[in-house]
Amino acid sequence: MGRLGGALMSEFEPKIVAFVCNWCTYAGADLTGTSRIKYASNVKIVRFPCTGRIDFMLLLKAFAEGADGIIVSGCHPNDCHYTSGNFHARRRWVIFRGLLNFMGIDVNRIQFSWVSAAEGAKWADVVNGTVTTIRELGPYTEYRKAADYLVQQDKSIIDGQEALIKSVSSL
Amino acid sequence: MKKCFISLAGLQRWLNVLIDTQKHLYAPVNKGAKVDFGRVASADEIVFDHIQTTQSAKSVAFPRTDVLFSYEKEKGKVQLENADLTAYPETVVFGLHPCDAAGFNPLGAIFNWDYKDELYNARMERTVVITLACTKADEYCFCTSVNGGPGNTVGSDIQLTPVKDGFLAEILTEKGEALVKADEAAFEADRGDVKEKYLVKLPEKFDIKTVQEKLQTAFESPIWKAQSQRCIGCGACAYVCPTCACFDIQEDAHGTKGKRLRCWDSCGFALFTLHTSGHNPRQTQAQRWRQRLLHKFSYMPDRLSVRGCTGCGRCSRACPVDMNIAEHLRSI
Amino acid sequence: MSKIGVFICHCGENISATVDCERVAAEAGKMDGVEFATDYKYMCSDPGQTLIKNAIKEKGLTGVVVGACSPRMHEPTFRKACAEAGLNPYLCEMSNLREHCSWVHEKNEQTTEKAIDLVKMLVEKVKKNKPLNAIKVPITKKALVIGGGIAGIQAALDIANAGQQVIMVEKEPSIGGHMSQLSETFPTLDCSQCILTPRMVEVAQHPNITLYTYAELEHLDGFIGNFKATIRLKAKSVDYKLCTGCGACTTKCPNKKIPSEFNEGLGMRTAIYTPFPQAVPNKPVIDRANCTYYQKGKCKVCEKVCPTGAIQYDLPDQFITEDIGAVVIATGFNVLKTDFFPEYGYGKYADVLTGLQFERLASASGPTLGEIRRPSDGKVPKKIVFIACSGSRDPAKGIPYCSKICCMYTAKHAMLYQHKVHDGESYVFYMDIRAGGKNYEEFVRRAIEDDGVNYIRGRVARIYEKDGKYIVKGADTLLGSKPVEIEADMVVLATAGVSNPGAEELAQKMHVSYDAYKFFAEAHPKLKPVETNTAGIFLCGACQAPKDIPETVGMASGAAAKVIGLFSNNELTREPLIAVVNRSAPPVFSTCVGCFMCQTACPYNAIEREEIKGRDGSVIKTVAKVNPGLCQGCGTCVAFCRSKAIDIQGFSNEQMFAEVMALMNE
Amino acid sequence: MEDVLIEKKPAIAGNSFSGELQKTANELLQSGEVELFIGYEEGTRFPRPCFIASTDEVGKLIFDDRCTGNLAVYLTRKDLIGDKKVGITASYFALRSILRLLTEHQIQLDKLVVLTVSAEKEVIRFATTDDITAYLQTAPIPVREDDKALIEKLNAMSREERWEFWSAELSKCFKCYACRAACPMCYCTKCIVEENRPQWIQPWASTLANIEWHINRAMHMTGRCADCGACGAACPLGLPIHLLSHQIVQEVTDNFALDVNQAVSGDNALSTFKPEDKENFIK
Amino acid sequence: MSEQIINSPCGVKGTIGFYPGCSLKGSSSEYAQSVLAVAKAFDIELQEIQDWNCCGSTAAHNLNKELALSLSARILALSEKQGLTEVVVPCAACYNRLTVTQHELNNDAALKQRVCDIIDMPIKGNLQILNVMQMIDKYVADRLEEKVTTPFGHKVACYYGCLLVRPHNILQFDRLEDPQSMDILMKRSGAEPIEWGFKTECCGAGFSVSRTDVVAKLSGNIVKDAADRGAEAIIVACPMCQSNLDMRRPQINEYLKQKIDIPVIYITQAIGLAVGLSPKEVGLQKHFVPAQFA
Repeated sequence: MGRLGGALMSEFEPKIVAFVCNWCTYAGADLTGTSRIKYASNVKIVRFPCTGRIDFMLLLKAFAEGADGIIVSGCHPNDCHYTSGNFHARRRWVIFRGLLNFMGIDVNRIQFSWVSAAEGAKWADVVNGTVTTIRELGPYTEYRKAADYLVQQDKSIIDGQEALIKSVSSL
Repeated sequence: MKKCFISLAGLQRWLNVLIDTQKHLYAPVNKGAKVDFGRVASADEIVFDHIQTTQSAKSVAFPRTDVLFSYEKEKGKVQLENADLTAYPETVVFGLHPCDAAGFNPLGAIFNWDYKDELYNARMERTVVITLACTKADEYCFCTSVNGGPGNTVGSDIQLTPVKDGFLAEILTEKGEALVKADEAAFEADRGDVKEKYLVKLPEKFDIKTVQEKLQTAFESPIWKAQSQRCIGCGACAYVCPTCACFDIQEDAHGTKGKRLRCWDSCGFALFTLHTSGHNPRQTQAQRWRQRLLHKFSYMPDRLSVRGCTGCGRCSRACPVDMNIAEHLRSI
Repeated sequence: MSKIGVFICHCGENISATVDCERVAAEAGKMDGVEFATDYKYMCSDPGQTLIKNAIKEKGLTGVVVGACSPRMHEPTFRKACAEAGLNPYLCEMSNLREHCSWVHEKNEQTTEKAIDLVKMLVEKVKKNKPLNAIKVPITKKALVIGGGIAGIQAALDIANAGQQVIMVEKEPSIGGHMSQLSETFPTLDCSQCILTPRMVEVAQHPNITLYTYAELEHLDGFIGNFKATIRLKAKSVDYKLCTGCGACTTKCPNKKIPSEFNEGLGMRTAIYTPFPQAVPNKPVIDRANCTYYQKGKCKVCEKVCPTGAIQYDLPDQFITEDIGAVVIATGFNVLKTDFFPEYGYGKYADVLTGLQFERLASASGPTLGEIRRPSDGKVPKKIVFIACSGSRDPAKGIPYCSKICCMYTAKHAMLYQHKVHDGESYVFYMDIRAGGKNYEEFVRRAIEDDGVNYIRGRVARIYEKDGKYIVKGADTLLGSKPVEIEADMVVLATAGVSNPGAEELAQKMHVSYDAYKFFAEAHPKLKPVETNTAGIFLCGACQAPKDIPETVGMASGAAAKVIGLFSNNELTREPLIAVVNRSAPPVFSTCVGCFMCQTACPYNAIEREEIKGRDGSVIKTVAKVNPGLCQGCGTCVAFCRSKAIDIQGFSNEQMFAEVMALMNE
Repeated sequence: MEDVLIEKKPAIAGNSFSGELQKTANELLQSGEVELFIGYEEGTRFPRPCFIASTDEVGKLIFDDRCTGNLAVYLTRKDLIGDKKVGITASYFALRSILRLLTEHQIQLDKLVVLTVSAEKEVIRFATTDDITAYLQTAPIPVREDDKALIEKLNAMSREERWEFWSAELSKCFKCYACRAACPMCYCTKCIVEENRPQWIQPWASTLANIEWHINRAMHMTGRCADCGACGAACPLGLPIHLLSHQIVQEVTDNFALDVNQAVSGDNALSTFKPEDKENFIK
Repeated sequence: MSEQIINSPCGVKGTIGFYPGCSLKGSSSEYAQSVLAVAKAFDIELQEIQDWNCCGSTAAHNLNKELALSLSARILALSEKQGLTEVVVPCAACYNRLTVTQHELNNDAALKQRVCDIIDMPIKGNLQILNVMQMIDKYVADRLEEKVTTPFGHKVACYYGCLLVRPHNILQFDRLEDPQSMDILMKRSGAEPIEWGFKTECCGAGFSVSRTDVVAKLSGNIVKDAADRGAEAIIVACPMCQSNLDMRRPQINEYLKQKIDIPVIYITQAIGLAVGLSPKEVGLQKHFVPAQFA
């Protein structure tokens, strides 16, 4: 536990965002808390009503804004508070993962899971497992590099990027 | 004006010297199946035998995305920082055709007609334009119909014409001369080549005077609707055009920090003129098509005394539905 | 410009033991748009709440973030406090610093940093929050009860006795359901008809109950408090206004050989019939499929004998539409027929019966007037075998569940048999005896000990007929799986309770969910047993799962209480955290393009079509519209909408976006 | 060397079977059954869309192998069509788009005469969506060989190489939205890229901003894409962006056991589900 | 490679495979004889699987699952190699083993791979495996009644045994209890099938040798019920059942303390007689309990 809490300074500390549904995984993470199960502090949870609500663009935004890994978690199949939001979400992720993989975006950085309100320990496992995976993969600079048009190395005139780099020095 | 001869090997040597002296050299290079401008690291990357690059060279002075200023907020106080114009690189753009060089004229007029656009001007000041006169053309080219031509030198600092065993070089401006000095030895004495002999013969496709006269009274004409039917309202024509200068202002905000950006826009987009109220003065594609033509061939000549078209034919090549501008102008 | 107040709770030491709360508050104070930030030992305590209320009033806060425990714990508390201070409650958000931070991490710098980030996320979110108002929905105070068995009867009477209007729809010509078919009831052995018929009559005579028999729900639209039900009144061919129920027609009808549904095929009825003598209403209908006149074009005996001219052959089905505020589903169940069991002869043996058929044999009103006789030859069976779990608890047969009532009624059947055939021998093959319930175990013991029923723990592998006897081959697992062979005169299968054939279709009509066995699904197995996932539609009785009479009645009263509770208000108040389709000025009206793909994504059928019309009444555009009564706020449509025309209040695109963007921004 | 030449690529005359089509269009216009006929005419280099409102113009109509542009894109253009009864010569892929537009309530079959010309040079008129579906199931699907080669190349790449490829390709995009304009499915009045509260997609042209746009475009095609390739064909920069929507088609058919024709004619692949859908990637 | 075509009715290589299995080559040769005779009578061309081996019978899978699967899998692989899509398997045990094996392999890719490695042959796993009733149903169909010249005018008890119908979810043949396919065929051949209770009861199977007393009891019950209900013959489609009910008749009679002489014949023998084949042609003389039908 000590290692997770006070990680070695030299070690890369991944930033992880968790997109979770209110009824299962958020409540499950609450249970992790009430059970005082310790896990890595790299993760920050965003609460949604349902996995069906989670827009795929938000995942990409998190990567662009500096996330190295993402967790998406909701109710187990047939347990959705809204009966079928997780089923719709599951289809969305199937397609989304397929597309990202085709484009060379690292789908291993997105961990999907079902964590019920009773699975406090599982939530800790999911977080710790994801932190380990992402730590091995390293920071997702590849994607962020594309996000920052100021340091793009593209040689095309049409970008005019080099000019931009120097034009704004302070940022 | 000074005329010289330069061999291909000499040209490449000279261009490499320019690269070595930290100038940013942009020239036509292969991009997949197409030829387009790109920054080159060595002169042998440059393509010479293309008819037309996909895009014009306008982005050298009017990039598709440009930072106007950056800002930072703290508790209601805002700090602004303008783009650092002095940081723009010394640039050489090579291998553009006369129609592209001619495009800087209307472009400059737009960016200076009331407010003097510092960004555009600063970039232009640092840019030397070396054109390649045309020995080939295709069915989309119509520079000769809009007072241009395959050897037109307007907007060029240096113009090269491919001749036997090398190029005829016309050094047209001081900027051009200064550039030659980087490796004067590469240039040889003029061999007396007759430029016109090498240029492509391109017949006029329409009479520009007649067209412009007709446009004066054509605002309510049904022709706009007829012509624009197949137009699908994308911005391809505007984005490849050497003279289109419409832009949009966007904000790249991240929390309390951000940048104000200028990005290309097109009058062909339905949302281009959409008001917040929901009203759109140009509701139909016909109105937007009319705007495009009238702007280039009527409003600009009237107000800025320049025409918004150099006959490069890019818009027609780029159009997914073959909106051939020369054909449309002829049919007015 | 936002003026956000941030309130960091120590939660005693629950948070402050690992998180530097003062620092979190100090950092929050520096955040853009934060007007006021502080920390306090117990924010949820009275002084803590007062602190928030005062800050709202004094600083003119436009939003509040409370960094404390889980919002699932105290969000209502703090929202209420904000409301009391005059701030719209939906402008208050909670940042979970306890369950998601202090309790799960060590005390160190990172944990405090995380707490600051968590607060920042919610600060950014709350800046985009909009004041929301609870949704009020009017309520039509009239309930629709579907099914006239004991469940429906109980629910209808309870609702009606509370002074509310009830419409009862029963598909058979009489109410009463399966309970009216039963002979005696366990564990008291009192006569089923005797306790049921008074209640049936009460339904018929109750001023608040409108009874439609021989009727089915055709269509249900709308939402809680505001349903519209279309009911098909099947043509009875008898004008009930004129019919006196004298019975002349049923006695004279020449077509007397139709298997009686009420008697489970063991007796016969006529083509014009009342299902049983105590039927309510006690007036006949013509079974057109079996009536000579309808089939062959002549007969009309009933018309000739009817003294009041009530027979009307040309009456068509009628449709009526009723405004309804709530629905109680009480459609009951059915039992498997004997032909489901290949090993027991695929239904070809006349004296292998279902439990329900045995009820009719044992019933005084049944085809044998209560004497146990073999349907094949009318002889009294001297040896009888009862097989419990016929189909139930048998995954191979597709019915893994326990039908719950069979153990008890099998004991009852055996007991009734022993009481009626004194020299008879009875055997019960069983897997386990499940006799949980008041006086239930005692009842089974009585059957075994007092009435001498032979209980054999084992399964019956096969029944075949030989010389007029049924050879029942099984095993006695308590005697080392010794093969047992009994030459029985009659076999009664306690066949599994299953859903009614039309249950799936009905569920789809009402948009309520159902389980793998087509039983209606309750909203929550523990805490919402009488609700469905569709607000305003309730469940009771065996349509949810097989259950016995007391449980059914209890559940029916529960459903009735829910309906009465709903009807106790004139309006329904709902959380406004629902989806909304945007509207804007003409000519766009809405960025919704009307593809209506969201309709298929919505689990609640909450998305309707709205025609936007010009002044001349012509339709300009058809766009989606969310019915606030039906929407439960899952937001699946929001993530699905390509043009972002639909958004969800409280978790809006802007809010979620701001939260994510803040999360990574240093 | 001295010869100056104007390069004009000759129009390659494909298998032209226009005569029958012109006859049919003529009849439709004459009888008043349609008021506007959407088809192809010869263009500068390739056939281009044309709109015929009177019988005088039907002689322009052609239909051959080169007519690959998806004309269904015009069916949602209210300024063009209004309340008119419209006839259309639909290519194989345009038929799929028409099915989808019908499913999405954007067009009505009673105001539309859908024609195609089969490989046997027959003009086929479709009366019902079932007819269209039946035709799609039996008619040969036009193949694009060069796409196949590129897809194979991409699939053989490592993840990193694919990223290099796509980020380099998409960095060129200047967001003229020709891909959107050419797509029959992109009929939104306000595209998500124009949505700025919140700013889902960075509206300027730069690598990530372009990637975001193309991911959205592809995702929004899920279960709707006719796989016609019009987006890629429209791109003035020649970026292979149609492979992204093609990949989506692939994902839908692979994962949800829907063939493309089923997918376009039914409820959306993302707004429906099966409880047994695959989830081997979910922990 | 020489083609081994045994008894191909028309002398032409058929497209339907034929797996006789060990019994039909030995103790139950009359079953093979009658199957081929009936096939010939209806112009069904059967092609024997080349180089076939034992299916593993009822014994192998009790000892070693992989061995049992591999034995049957080899037969499947050989059939596929021979280009067959259908195989007729008259023996109920063989039919059961081949079908179960194909099912198990198709439902477990890893297992399939392992077994393919063992037999060193690939398996596609889409072979149609037919028992005799299925073969007649599929290839004779309505021609049966047309061909019946001497209706088999006897009361018969159709006995299916265990292996033809179980496990039902895999074999998917007929009804699990009280199957009908033999009864229907016999009825169409002019016989009168009786209703009885022992259609799928166990005959004692492999206890034939080791526990003859058990066989005597189990088979005895079967024979007795058939006889009690007036059957004049027991119709079977399994060599094991046949031999237990027939060969063990002395022990059965001893157990029953009653002499029952009801014959036990294969369904193909009965049908063969009905379509005018001689008793010799269907090997009717080979049974222990004499089978003579006037």
